[in-house]
Amino acid sequence: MNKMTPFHDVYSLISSEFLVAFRHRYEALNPLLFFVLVCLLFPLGIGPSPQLLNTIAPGIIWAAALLAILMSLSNVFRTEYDDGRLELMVLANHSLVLLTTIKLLAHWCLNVLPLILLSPIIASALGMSFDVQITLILSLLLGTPVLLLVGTTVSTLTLVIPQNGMLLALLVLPLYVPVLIFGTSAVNATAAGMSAAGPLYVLAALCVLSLTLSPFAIVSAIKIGVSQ
Amino acid sequence: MMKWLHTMASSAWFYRFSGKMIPWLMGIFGVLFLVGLYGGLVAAPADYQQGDAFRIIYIHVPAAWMSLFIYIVMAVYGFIALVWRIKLAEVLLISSAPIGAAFTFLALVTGSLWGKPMWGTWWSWDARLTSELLLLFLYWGVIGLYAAIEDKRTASRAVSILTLIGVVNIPIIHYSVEWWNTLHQGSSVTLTDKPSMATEMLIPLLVMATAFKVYYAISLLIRTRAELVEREPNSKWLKQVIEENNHE
Amino acid sequence: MSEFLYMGGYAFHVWTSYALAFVVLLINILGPSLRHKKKLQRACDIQQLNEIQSNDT
Amino acid sequence: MILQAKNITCLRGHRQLFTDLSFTVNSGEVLLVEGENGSGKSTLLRIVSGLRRPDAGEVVWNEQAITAIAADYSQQMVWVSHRNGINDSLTAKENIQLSISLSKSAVLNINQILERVGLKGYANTPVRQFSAGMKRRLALSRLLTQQASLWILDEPQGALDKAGIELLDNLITEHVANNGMVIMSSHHDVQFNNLTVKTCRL
Repeated sequence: MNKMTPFHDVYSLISSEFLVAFRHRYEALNPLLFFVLVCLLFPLGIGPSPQLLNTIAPGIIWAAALLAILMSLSNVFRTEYDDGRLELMVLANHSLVLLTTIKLLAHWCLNVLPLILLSPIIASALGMSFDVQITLILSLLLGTPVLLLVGTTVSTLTLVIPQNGMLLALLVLPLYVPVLIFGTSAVNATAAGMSAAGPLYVLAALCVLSLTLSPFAIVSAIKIGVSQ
Repeated sequence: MMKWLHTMASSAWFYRFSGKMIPWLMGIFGVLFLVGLYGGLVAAPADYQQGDAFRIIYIHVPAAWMSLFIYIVMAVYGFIALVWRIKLAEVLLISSAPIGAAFTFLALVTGSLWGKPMWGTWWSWDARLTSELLLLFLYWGVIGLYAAIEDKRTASRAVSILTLIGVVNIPIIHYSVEWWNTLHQGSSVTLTDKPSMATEMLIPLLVMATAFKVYYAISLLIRTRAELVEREPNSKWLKQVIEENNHE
Repeated sequence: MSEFLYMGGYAFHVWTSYALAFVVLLINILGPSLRHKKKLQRACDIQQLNEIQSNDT
Repeated sequence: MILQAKNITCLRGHRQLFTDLSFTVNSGEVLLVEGENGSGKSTLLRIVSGLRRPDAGEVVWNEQAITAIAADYSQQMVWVSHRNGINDSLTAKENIQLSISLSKSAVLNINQILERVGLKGYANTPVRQFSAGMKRRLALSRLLTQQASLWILDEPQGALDKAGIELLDNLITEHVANNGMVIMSSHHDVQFNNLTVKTCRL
């Protein structure tokens, strides 16, 4: 192999991360199926009247996406923690922020992107018109990174706790409320014919805020997990 | 400065210092609380709109202020604990959480009791009450995380980070709930804009608010002392304290 | 006096709020004080235990 | 190169694992940390490696506290803990490539490394099919890929067979010969022929 240039290292880190993700590609189905099932529950529970479903469709889709991401969060760093690779990441020569960003990028592409690509199908099943679906996808694209970053920070805090499923939900859901509110209100605004610029800009601001702040919180949370 | 910070923060010094402070604080709180009660229940005239129901404000508003104030103070303790690794700041943080949760719960229940005469329902998704409810979940999250991790030093560091994340999210949650509330309900009379208060109505409110702050100090000091004793049972300073207690 | 208790028709709301406030404030002082005494007692036992052990070894 | 621990103290709950522990390790020396289970061997090694901060005292590497020079300290040190730090869903070759790019060390002939640790021919088999001993050998391959002067090994003989332990001894003797440093913990007795071995009892 040729001499590894610095960039090559980062490239090989990313490629090995995606290789691992590819080898677990069937695991990516879990959040997807969970998302569809949760969306299925509401029409069954509330009744099939299209008019009613249409008004609550944004809420259903956003809540289902949020819960699906929450479910996929508990094992973001769990495998690394259990087999000792988290310690190596901390002691590695790369900055821990870079390693976490690569890990989160892979996790987003594997677990979250399929949700967003599938959401139009569910949306049309719930009677959402095409241009509303565009805003839905846009709001999901802006909102899910926030969900992932905030969720990962808290899930890394609970790494040292063996069964942390319920606790993770208790800690994370209050922090998800703003994203849910602005996400659904963006879609509702387009459905009502108004422009969805306001909520979308706020979502974008939240996205930038969490992109800048969360990596450092994740790093200090990892350092706590590793010091155990 | 660091030298002073570390001596000031040594458990032994704090334990003795708080021991002396608590009786004084109790006295101050007693006076302030009685004055506030008298002002709120008797001296303040009834509100022209809500009649005497508005007197609940003397518990609800100070409690709501305290719930926010304590979380911010906890975030400050968390920051100090993370940056300077001062054990006392960790103990202060986790001792404040239950007090904050109690005030938030108090604000919630009195808020819905006060809302009943105005809106006829116990819970009307008012913006303030909803963000107060979410704040309660943030407190329970802090307490839950601390209880879940068995090594208390690691637990304190994890809780410090969670509190800092929470304090960044509080304004975001508050304004998103405001936005959501005005979006769907329009601005009915909500608790947010307190009716402009005549001075004789306002003074008892401020007295009660100060009384609650003094109360917070008392409960915090007692809880911190208990936590310090639990964390360092066989430390030298505690031996002396126990011997002194035995002689009394 | 009874007019004061009647609270202009809202007696239930006002007095429940104040009673609840009183209870919450009480609990948050009594609870920690009992806990403090219990922890002091436990620390006392631990220290006596250590002394006994250190005397034996 | 000198590694000094200056009166390190570490508490776990109320128990004091160790207080005011000091030692010095120079190039070409092995420090053996002995003690029964739960005496804090792993915690001490975690503190020395910088993964965990001591409750009091500090660790000094070439007259500089490791907290100040965390980046280059971790570059000159290899950490092998009782957890192997191996990705089960990758093959042996990919695992080694990953550890090379993680530590930014120069590229070596991977097959040669595998052969050195006795895993010849297992390059492309997924690690999931490896036995515990083979996984341990793969973890030890990190000692070869990262040319680091300080080795910190936490119970390295775990799950190793007789040949494995012999391999480990050779690696350590060779490393110490060209004046590397080794700090290791072990709960059963270890004998190194003709090596200056310091011990630290917990």
